[in-house]
Parts: sequence; C-alpha cells; structure tokens
Amino acid sequence: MSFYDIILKRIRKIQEKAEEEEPITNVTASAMLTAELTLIASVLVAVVMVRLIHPVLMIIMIAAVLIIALMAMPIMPRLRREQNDDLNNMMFYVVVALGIIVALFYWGNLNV
Amino acid sequence: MVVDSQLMSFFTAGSLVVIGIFAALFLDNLIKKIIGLAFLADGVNLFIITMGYKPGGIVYIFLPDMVVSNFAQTASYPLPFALVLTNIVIGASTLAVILGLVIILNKRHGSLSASKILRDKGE
Amino acid sequence: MNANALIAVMVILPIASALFLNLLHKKDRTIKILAIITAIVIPIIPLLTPYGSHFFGGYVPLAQNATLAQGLPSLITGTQLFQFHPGVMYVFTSAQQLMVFVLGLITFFAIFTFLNETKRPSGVYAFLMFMGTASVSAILLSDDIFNIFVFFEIAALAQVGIIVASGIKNNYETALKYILLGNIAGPLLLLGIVILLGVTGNVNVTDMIFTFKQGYVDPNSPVILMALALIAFGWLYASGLPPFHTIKSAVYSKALPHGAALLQAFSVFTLVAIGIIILRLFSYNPFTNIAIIGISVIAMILGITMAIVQTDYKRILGYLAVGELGYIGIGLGLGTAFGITAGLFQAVNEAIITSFLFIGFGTVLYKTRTSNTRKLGGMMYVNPKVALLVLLAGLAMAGVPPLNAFQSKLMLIQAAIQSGLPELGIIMILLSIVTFMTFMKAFYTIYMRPKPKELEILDNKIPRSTVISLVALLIICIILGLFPQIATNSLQTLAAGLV
Amino acid sequence: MIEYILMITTVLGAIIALMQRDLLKAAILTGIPGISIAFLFQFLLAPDVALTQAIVGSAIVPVFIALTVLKTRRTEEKSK
Repeated sequence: MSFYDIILKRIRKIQEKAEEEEPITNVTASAMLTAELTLIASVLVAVVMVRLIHPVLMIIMIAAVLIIALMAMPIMPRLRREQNDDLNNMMFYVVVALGIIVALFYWGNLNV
Repeated sequence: MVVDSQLMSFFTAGSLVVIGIFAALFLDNLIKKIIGLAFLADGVNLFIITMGYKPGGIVYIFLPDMVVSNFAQTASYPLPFALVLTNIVIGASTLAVILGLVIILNKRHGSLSASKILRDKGE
Repeated sequence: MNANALIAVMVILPIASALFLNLLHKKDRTIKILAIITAIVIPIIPLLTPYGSHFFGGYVPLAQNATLAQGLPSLITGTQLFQFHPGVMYVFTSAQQLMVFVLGLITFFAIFTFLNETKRPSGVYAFLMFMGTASVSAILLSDDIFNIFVFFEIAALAQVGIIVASGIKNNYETALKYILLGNIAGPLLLLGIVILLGVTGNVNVTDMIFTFKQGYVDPNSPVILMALALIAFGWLYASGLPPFHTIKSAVYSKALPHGAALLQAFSVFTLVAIGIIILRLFSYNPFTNIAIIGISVIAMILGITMAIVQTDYKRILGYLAVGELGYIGIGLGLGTAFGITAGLFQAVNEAIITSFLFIGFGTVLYKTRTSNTRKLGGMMYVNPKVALLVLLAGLAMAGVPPLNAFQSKLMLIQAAIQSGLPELGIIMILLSIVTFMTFMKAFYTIYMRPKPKELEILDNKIPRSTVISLVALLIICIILGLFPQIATNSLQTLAAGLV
Repeated sequence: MIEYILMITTVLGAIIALMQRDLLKAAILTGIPGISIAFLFQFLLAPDVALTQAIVGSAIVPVFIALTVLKTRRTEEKSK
C-alpha cells in the first residue's frame, strides 16, 4: 500500500465519521487530498521566511511543521469543521483573533 | 477624592466593553447577545466622552459674558461629543435592523437560541 | 478656495438617487429609468472631475484662507493650528479616480443585469446597491477617519440589506450573523479611531501624520499600538480577511449574483482604502507590514484550500474571492512603491474579474435555480457562448497571459522578489495554479460532464443584457491586460506617496 | 460622589440585566445602565449628548427590545 493510499483511506474514514448525510465520492475525496497537499506545501514555503530571523530556527521549524503535518495527516477535514458557519464558533474565533492581534502588535513593536 | 473620577470612568467604560463581549460570546439567547452588544456600544461611547472630559472644566457652550481666552482654556473638548451623537444614532438604527431580523427568524424556527437557529447548515 | 464640488457629487448623487428610488415603491418603469440613468452617470463623474480636494462646508485650513488668516495673532499663525483641517476633507487623485470609476462600472453592470433579470424590479434593492456604492466611494475618497467609520457602518447595513433582499434559502440567518459580528467589530474600530483622536487631537489623517512626524506625539507609545491593533481588526471585518473569511464567503453565496458581484467590489475597495490609511498612519512601525503580509498569506491559504472542498459553486467563488484578497494584501504589505502599485492594480483587476465570474455563474442559477454542483451538469449544451465567457473569466482569475490579472500577478511576484521575499512569489504561483484547478473543477461539474437526469433546465432565455455585461467585462479585462500602463500610471503616484 | 454611584449602578445594572431569565425583565433593566450613562454624560460636561442618550438609552433601546420580546417569546429556553 503506497503512501497515497494510506492518506486517501484516512481521509475517507474521517469524512465518514464527520458527515454521514453527505455522500462520499471520488471527487470529494480527491478535493480533500488536493486541499491537504496545498495547505502543507504553502505552509512549508511560508515557514521558509523564518530564515530572516535566524537560519537555524528555520530548519527546526520546517522539521517541526513536517513532523506535525505527517503525524496529524488529514488536517483538512478538521480545518473544515473548525471553519463552519455556526455563529458561536465564528464569534469565538473573532474574539480570539482580536486578542492575538493586540498581543502581536505589542510584541512586534518590542521585537521587530 | 482619593481616586480620580476620570480614571474610574475609563474603568467603567472598559468593564462595559468586557461585559458586552462576554455576553456576545457566552450567552446563547439572541436577545441577551443583542443586549450585550448594546452595552459594548455604550461602553465605547462612555470611553469617548470620558476622553473629552476636562477635570474642573466647564461645558463647551460659549455664552455671551465669557472671556474667550478663559473659555479656550477651561472648556472640555467638543469634537468627541459630536462623534458620540453620531454613534448613538448609528447604534440605535443597527439595533432596529437586528431586532427585525430576530423577529423573522423566530417566526421561522420558533426559537431564540443562537446554537439552534444560527448553527452550521452544512452548505 | 479650491473646493471642487464634483468630488462631493460622487457620493451625494448615489445617496440622493437611492433615497428617491426608495420612495417610488410600485412604479416599475420610473424605477428602471431612474436607476439606469444614475448607474450610467456614476462612472462618468470621476472621469470628468479634476484632481484636487473638497472641503465640506468650505472649511479650508486657515493657511489657505487668506481673508480669515489676516490679522490673526501669532499664537495661531505660528503653530500647527494654522495648518489643521477643520472640516471633513475628500481627496481626489488619479488613483481614486481609477478606483471610483471601476466601482461605478461594476455598479452599472450589477444594476443593468438586475433590472433585466428580475421581472418586477424593486426600488428598495436598487436603493441598497446605490447606498453601498456611495459609502464605499466615500471610504475611498475621505481623508477623515471618523467619516470613514460612519460610511463603514452604512456600507455594512447596505450589505445586510442586499443579502436579506435576495430571497435565497437561509439568507436571514447569514445576514444576522454578519451584522452581529459587525456589531463587535464596528465599536472596536471606533475605539481605535477615538484613541488616535485622543492622542493627536484630530480625526484628519493628514494632520495625524503631521503630529507624528513633528514629534508632538510619541508614535511608539503603547496607546497608539492599541489603536493600530483595533483599526486593523475593523479592517479585517470590512474586507473579510481571516477570521471573517467564513462569514464573508457565506455573505457572497447568499446574495443574488449581481448583488454578490457588487458586494465583493465593496470588500475589495474597502480593503484598499482602509489598508492605505493604515499604511499612511503606521508605516513607521516595521511590524505593520509584517502583520499585513502574515494576515494576507493566511487569507490566501485558508480561502483557497476551503474553496477546493466546497460543493456549492457560489460558496466556491466566495472563498476564491477571499483568497484573492490575499494577493492585494501582500502587495500593500511589501511596502515598496512597486509592490503597492502591484497590489492596487491587482485590487482593480480582482474587482472586475470576480464580478465577471459572479455574473457569469449567475446565468446557471437563472436557468436552473440551484447552486449545488452535485445536481448540475451539461450546461455547455444549453448555452455554449456564456460557457465560453465564464471559462475566459476563470482563465483571467488564474492569470493567463493576455488577460489583466496576469500583469498584476507578475508585478506582485517581481515586487516580492525585489523585496527579498521570493517565498511569497512561490506561494502566489502555487496558489494561482490551485485557484485555476478549483475553478476548472467547478466548471467541469457544471458545464462539461453529462447532464444528470433530475436536473430541470428552465425555459427562460438568458437576458441579452447579461451577455452584454459579460462581454463588456471581458473587453475591460483584455484592455487592462494588453495596456496595463493605463491603470498603473494612475496608481503610481499614490503608491509612491505611501513609501 | 454622585458619579461613583452612577458608575457602580451602570456596571451592576448591566450585569443584573444579563442575569435575568425573564427576557422582558432583562429588556426593561437595560434602561438602568442607559439612564446611568446619560447622567454620567451630564457629569462629564456633555449635556447635549446626555439628552440624546437619555432618550435613546433609557427609552428607545429598552422599548425596542421589549417589543421584540413580546413578539417572540418571553422566557429564555434551556440551552441544549
């Protein structure tokens, strides 16, 4: 069984659990897979920008991101479930984002 | 007074903002959420007014028997007050729109619970 | 006095026309005529208006008012009080001209398709569209930060109205969610604005920058950082960057196609306008640029990956529109004149292309009354011409050479490499390819695969005006793609002023 | 001294209004922080804003909310 099959199987398993009412077709599974790969690839490329702070930190972070991505492989179904249309859920992320933004600006002014 | 009243007013405004965000985040009933958001707007208004306040100052209305230089030095800052007037009106009109939507949604779902009627519809 | 009255007309005319349309409730013919005349006039005004600034009520700074300035004591003439702007000021330069013109053009196409696709056009819907256009034009023009807040709230209410008027299933829920979130973001944006007011004593952006530059205020004080964070938060809500990307894409999918085309133009131009104000005020702080780039990269990644896994094509377009906003943000965040020009150019292109896509896919909704890709198929045989136009719109969004987004995306990648961040260029190329793939997946399922048996295609003909709008938008795309100088020349001065 | 009492009533009134189970009571109690803030505005040298806030905060907002409650449902449903 190749690596591709393992990922595909796990995605289908998670999807079956999450959305019983929605039919799982090849199209949805392959869409999930594409989204998954896009997500990992672009996050990895984005992490390369850490080199501006310190090259060694970049290597550590890339390794960490790779390991985390491989361990928690189907990230996309979970990410999708987090970004749903529930008001309470959205409100929660909005307030969390407000906190993060305020904290980041204070931190950033001291350290950048 | 031991505590500065302007500082206390800022704290009141801050606690209203915090109460508002708390209510919007953790109370499930839509009416309660809306009341919380009204408090949030009230808190911001109070913050603005407190900022324009000048301890020991006078109202910014120029009466004929006043001396210009004295007025300029002691009057409170009127620009924030003009902003608050606008904001109160905006807040009231937005509130009316929200309440109209709530009435329609209650008619459709027979509920006022945000977790029931504003949940993810899976589309 | 260099008060230029036509600048104010750009905002006042849509508002006046909107209020008048609201009064005419049941008179269909009058509504049609009035709406179409206003829609034609709105894009023409910015082309006729000379550059300059307009002072509402004629309140020019004392330095420019010779009669008042005479005989004032040195207490006033010797200080900065002499330079301050006492009233609301609108600034109109070549960049504003282009952006207000494009916004007016999209309003025109939206109104044009709306009037022909609906049997009984309601004046209220046109009222909401014009109100939104007026407020976004004001946000683009205004130099007064409180004025921006007022129009920000009006624009939010108009957007809610456009969703409510659509009559699509579950639109009331989405409208309520949008306005409740707006009621958190709005007061916090106001809080940020008044903190700046309290520190600098002014609401005029030019004067605030003056106070920062002259050192009357310490620009690195924590209070100002708080204001920056709160204004940035309001900016995220208005433009639909994360964490507001889910609600914004839901908003697009719950509006009618012409409404969605207009709504995304509102988001794009609000993003540009408030983004420019943030850059003007806070570009001394290097972290501002980093934060804008970070948010934009997150928006691109989340928007495009979420677009892939959707099944409703309006939702796909909504998430793609949010993802494309990230490109604009990267351009603004790079902080070089070339990068900002590229970002602004991308904003203009994106507003045009996404309306093109929304109106194009709107024909599918018009023919079938469904937007679920699972139930659709075989639309190619129903109307091959419109299918070709939609395909071209998708190619434009992905950045295929003769079309406009190619030029702006190329400029963005060049700017990223020049600023020493080639990784951003790689992410942009990668996500462009994925955008195209997502679009092709939707296009394939709707147009090319065999038609499902259950699908009913209504017998109504697609109005000619919709096809005309699509062709006109395609022509604009090609013109901007072949001669990008038309746009970049007008955007350059603004970008150079921001560095 | 009076301003401190007003500040306390504002915060306490807001908390009490949100703690009610009966939504009509909650709507009417919204007026308490509204009117306290109006008096506070008067104390903070903004008489014209105080007038507006007294009308909007103590009459219009509670009445709007109370009308909505009368048109919908009186009590809060148990969550979940």
